[in-house]
Amino acid sequence: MWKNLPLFPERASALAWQVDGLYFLLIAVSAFFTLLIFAAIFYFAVKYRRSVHPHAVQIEGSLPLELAWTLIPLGICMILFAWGSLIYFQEARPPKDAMEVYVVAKQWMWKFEYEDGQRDLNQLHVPVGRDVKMIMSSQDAIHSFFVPAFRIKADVLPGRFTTTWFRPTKVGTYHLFCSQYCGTNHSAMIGQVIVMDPTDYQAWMSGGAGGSTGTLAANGQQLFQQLGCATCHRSDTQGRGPNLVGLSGKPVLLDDGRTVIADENYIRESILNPGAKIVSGFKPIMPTFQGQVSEENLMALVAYVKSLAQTQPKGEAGDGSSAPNTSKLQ
Amino acid sequence: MATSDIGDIQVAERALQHHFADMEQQRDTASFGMWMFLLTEIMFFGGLFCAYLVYRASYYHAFVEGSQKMNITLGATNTAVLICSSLTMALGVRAAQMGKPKLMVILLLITIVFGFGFLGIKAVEYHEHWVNHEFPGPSFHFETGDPAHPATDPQHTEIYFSLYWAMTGLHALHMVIGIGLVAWLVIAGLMGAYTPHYYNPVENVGLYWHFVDLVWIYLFPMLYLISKKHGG
Amino acid sequence: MATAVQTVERENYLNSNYGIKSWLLTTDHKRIAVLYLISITAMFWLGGFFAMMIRLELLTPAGDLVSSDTYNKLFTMHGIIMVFFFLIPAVPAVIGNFVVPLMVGAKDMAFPRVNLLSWYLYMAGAITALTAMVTGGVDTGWTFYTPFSTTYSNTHVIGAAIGIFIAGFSSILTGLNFIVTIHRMRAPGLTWRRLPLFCWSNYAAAIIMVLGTPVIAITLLLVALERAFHIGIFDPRLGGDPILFQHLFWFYSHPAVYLMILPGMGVISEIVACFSRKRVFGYEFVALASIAIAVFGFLVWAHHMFVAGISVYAALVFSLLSYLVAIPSAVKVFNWTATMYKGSISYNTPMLYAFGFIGLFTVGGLTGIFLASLGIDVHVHDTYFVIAHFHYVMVGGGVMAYMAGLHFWWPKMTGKMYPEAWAKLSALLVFVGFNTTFFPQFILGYMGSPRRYHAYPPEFQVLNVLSTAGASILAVGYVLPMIYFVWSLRYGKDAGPNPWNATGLEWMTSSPPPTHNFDETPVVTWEAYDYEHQPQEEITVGH
Amino acid sequence: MAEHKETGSVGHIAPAKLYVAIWAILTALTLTTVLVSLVDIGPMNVVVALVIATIKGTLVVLFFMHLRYSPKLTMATVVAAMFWLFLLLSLTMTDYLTRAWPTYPGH
Ligand code: HEA
Ligand code: HEA
Ligand code: HEC
Ligand code: CUA
Ligand SMILES: [Cu+2]
Repeated sequence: MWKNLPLFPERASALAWQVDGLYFLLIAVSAFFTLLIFAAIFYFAVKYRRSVHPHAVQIEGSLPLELAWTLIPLGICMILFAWGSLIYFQEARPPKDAMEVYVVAKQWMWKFEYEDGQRDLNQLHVPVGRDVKMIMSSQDAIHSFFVPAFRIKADVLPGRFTTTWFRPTKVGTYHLFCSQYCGTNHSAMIGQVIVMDPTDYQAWMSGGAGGSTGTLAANGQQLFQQLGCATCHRSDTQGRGPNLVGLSGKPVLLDDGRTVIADENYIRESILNPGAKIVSGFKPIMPTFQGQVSEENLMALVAYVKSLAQTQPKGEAGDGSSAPNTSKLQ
Repeated sequence: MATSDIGDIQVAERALQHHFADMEQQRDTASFGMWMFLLTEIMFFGGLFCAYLVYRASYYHAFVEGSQKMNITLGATNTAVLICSSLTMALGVRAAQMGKPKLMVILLLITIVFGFGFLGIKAVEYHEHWVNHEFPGPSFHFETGDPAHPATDPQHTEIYFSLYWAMTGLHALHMVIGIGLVAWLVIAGLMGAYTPHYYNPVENVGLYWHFVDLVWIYLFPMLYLISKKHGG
Repeated sequence: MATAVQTVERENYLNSNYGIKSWLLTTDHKRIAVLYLISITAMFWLGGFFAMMIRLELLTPAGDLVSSDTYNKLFTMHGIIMVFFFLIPAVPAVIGNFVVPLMVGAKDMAFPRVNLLSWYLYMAGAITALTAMVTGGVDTGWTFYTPFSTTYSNTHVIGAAIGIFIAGFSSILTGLNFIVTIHRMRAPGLTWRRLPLFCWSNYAAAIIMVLGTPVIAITLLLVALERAFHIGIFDPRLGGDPILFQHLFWFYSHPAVYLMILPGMGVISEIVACFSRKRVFGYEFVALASIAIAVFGFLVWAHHMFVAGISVYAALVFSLLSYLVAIPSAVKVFNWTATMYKGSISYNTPMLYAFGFIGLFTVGGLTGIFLASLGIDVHVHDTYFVIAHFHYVMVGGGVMAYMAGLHFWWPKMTGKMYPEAWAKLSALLVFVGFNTTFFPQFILGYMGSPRRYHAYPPEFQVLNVLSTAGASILAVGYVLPMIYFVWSLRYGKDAGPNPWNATGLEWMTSSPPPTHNFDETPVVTWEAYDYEHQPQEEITVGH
Repeated sequence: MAEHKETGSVGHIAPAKLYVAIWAILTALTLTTVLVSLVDIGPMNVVVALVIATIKGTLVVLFFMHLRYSPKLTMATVVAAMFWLFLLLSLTMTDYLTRAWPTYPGH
């Protein structure tokens, strides 16, 4: 019977311990206050019951007490707030050299695309010990990427990218849930995260699982030519548009004086809504590609533009080699 | 509390509802209730203002392009019409306070005329937008005004027009209701329902009317006067 | 006990007039309260029925009892009915409507006809929403998230949205009436500092009704327009932002959760004072805490959106503010507990429910603290942990308080006592059933069991079975009062004007009160909860 | 009744001349705002337009709607409305305005 009754989720990511730690603290705080209140009520209710204590003693209140039970919970709350926020910041901050997986969510399935061009449906394969960053968007309603064993969750939105990341620490197969209600088969929009030994992972990768068609960035490069991006964005300074080499991750100065970081969402927005943020020194002439590129193609384009940030752009080399930092396993 | 002894006391007493102690309590209560109601109205429009703010910040250029389809002359005229109607309304309330029911009725009738004037001009504008396919939905069509600025997405201008129609439409609906209320005052006024001791309904409808004017005072610059310079 | 023999039946609001018309056209706040009582009870049963269907489906991991579409409609309708048509109006529109004018010593609400209009709007909204449900249902969840609700759902979203829109105006007008009544209709001498805490908390709730409800009204209207005309305000394909909908929705719906709990907290203050025979400890702090909750409650809405893709910095701000709003609730809990210190406590049913409320609200509130913590919420958002949290506050808090208030003021409303022993039994059943139903859900939630799932992985089954079993006990606990309340109308003992020997103006008139409430306008010269000067001997019931 | 001191709070009768004067100012301001919008003064356009609208609104509320002569409670209602509208707008914008902020320095 107890085998069928697990009471605590598995812990399979670097972050899980931190979340659980805060959780235990919260349980302790809650247990303390709950017991305090329960005990006090029980004690008063028995001690001062009408039959033994027929005449109430009128007590108006007490400022010191009011202050105490305002300030003490407040103090506790601030500690909880600080700790919770620290964890959240870690979750919101993917490490720079993380391996990237692009995710398209749609009713009611998960599509994964790895940097090397593999594709997978409802199954995410990742090597143990490696930082993995998910770059996600939805084709229809809002979905949510939830892996309890990793203690992470992020909504997957239509019309823009959201990201999350994790570092699996334990080989195994874990639940992947869609946790944002998305219609009829919301509860069937589940999958698995398969955490593998690095060697198994390599084997799986080269096994051509899912049918690879060149790396994502290489696909993106093709699109870049087809869609005519290359007419304006050239790898010198002569183009009508800015040179995209080295763009990803760098701050960009806009013509209204603001500076933004060129992350996935910025690149995405530059393609779909180029008028929103105009690069300083350029004219707003780039046409919008809204409605002309599918979610998958968009991801390929973004992956390509991002790959240009490497000194030796992968896409241009066209070698389709796996990510450059596979060796950096922790 | 002693009620005053002036002549119209009977009308006043008939109007006093059973659960109030006196006319003064009733009047204060009615007025406070009306202000509370206007407060909810502000939050009601507030949701739209919020959407407007968010999208204007994101799609400024598209909003500029949309706003250039507005007929500023008609918009400004309408603003003036509403201000005039507010004046006659205020004077109408004043007439009621001073016990001049005939004057009140005349002023309220003028207010109604202004109200219809506003709606008429608005209808002309709506018609113009309608034939130009500037109504959100499948039939929406919008050419970016400046070929040198293809970056603005007509779809975002559609959002502008959605907000335009939603906000002005809701405002126009309030105008229609307002005209109905004023008409009711006119009829009741002709039947001598209001005296200097009892004119809460006039006061409250007045408040409502001015509030509708107030909303327009903001809508006008927000929707019509975003920027004349192309591409801001 | 038998002293309260009434020889001649006094005229009261119930027997002053008979006939359907005298009820449907009444402007008497007491009769309107009764109208609400009947309609809201019906809604609770309907919502409860849907809840039982949910629980039955979840008995097994496979989705075998109903189809997934049906299940989705079930929890949507359960949520919509329970929130908009049961709990939001429950305490204010039934109990508040009945007692607030009595408590302030007024003959009626400030706007009696508006009060009746509120009820009609409520009915119109309820019927519209129910029609949408009967003719096909809605499957968006009570939260109506876009773009699912605007584009992908092909159920009767517009009908449900319009229903809530209409009921929203009922809520707005009720709130407006409370605020104006409490400001303008108080009896001579009844200063703010002498006002019963139930009035304070209804006042605070009314602030939320008046300021928040219009925003949800316009938001749902936009959803309806979007579905009807594809105007694109929330449509990502046009560049609209689905998260904007969430902002506007929660701007109302977070304060709305306090709207559901605040009046209940007022009930608890009255009851704890009465059955401890003491002035509420720290009266001013409890009163101000209500206002603080209402105001701060407006500053925390995005804590429902921590993983929705909002800015990390905004999330920080909202998390911090969520902690702040917990403090006034803590102040209340501590003050109620302190009120019992050196009191003279009796265990009548209302008090039992009050005990239950304080305990369960504490658990529910403290788990709210878990959710307000960013790091934890990422994991438990949209899992059964959240379900458990809000059932603890809404059922363990809100419904408990409603039941407490109903038992407390039942003698005033009907002039009859309910059977105490049965009532205690049902209170016990509710407490046990409730915890069995919802405590396992905390564990489920932390395990990662997502909400709104029609089928779930088999390892979650044992806890789900436990939960369903608890729900059955809970159902019995709720059916019993229904039976004995009706029974008491005929066979109950006469209550007399003040069966609890409580302070408060509502107890100074006969039960049931006459149509005009008081024979002469009372003049108040004493503080609220003046139990010191309330004679002890007159207690007629209880022990 | 607790708050019944301000006798004649609603009953104040303002001179007709005042109303006409307000009307004249409002009309003039409408003209001004249109004219200003025709010149390009960059971001100041919005500011000017909103300032003018706010002046106009204030005049309407204070005089046409008699707020100046109304009880404090009424003023509190107006202030509350403004304040809550501000909350709605500003807290929503905390999200939109900081979305593009980097999550840590030197990204
Ligand atoms: C009556 C209704 C009610 C009430 C009163 C509350 C009260 C609180 N709620 Fe809850 N909540 C809901 C109803 C309610 N909630 C609903 C319906 C949802 C989900 C909606 C949906 O998604 O469908 C929800 C969801 C919800 C979330 C979002 C979860 C998610 O979706 O990821 C959060 C996050 O912060 C939250 C927080 C809080 C907090 C901090 C309080 C605080 O006000 C609690 C304060 C009370 C206490 C803290 C207890 C008493 C204090 C003490 C005994 C002293 C000791 C205290 C300390 C040391 C702090 N709630
Ligand atoms: C006031 C609010 C309120 C109340 C009182 C309740 C009461 C109950 N709720 Fe509900 N609940 C919500 C508000 C509320 N709920 C909301 C807002 C949601 C989210 C919806 C969404 O996701 O959109 C939700 C969701 C929700 C779920 C999650 C569904 C899912 O996510 O998949 C569950 C599952 O257990 C549940 C169970 C219950 C139970 C067992 C009760 C019990 O307390 C009910 C007990 C009452 C009765 C049983 C009625 C009286 C008895 C009878 C009529 C007897 C005859 C009937 C039978 C025995 C069949 N509720
Ligand atoms: C008509 C010329 C033109 C075409 C075609 C074009 N662009 Fe651009 N692009 C520009 C200009 C000009 C800018 C700078 C102004 C701006 O931000 O809009 C720009 C900016 C960008 C930026 C932001 C660069 C930075 O430095 O911040 C990205 C990314 C981008 N384009 C990608 C693309 C992609 C991908 C395509 C093809 C799908 C494309 N562009 C097609 C002209 C063009
Ligand atoms: Cu996808 Cu839920
Ligand atoms: Cu909340």
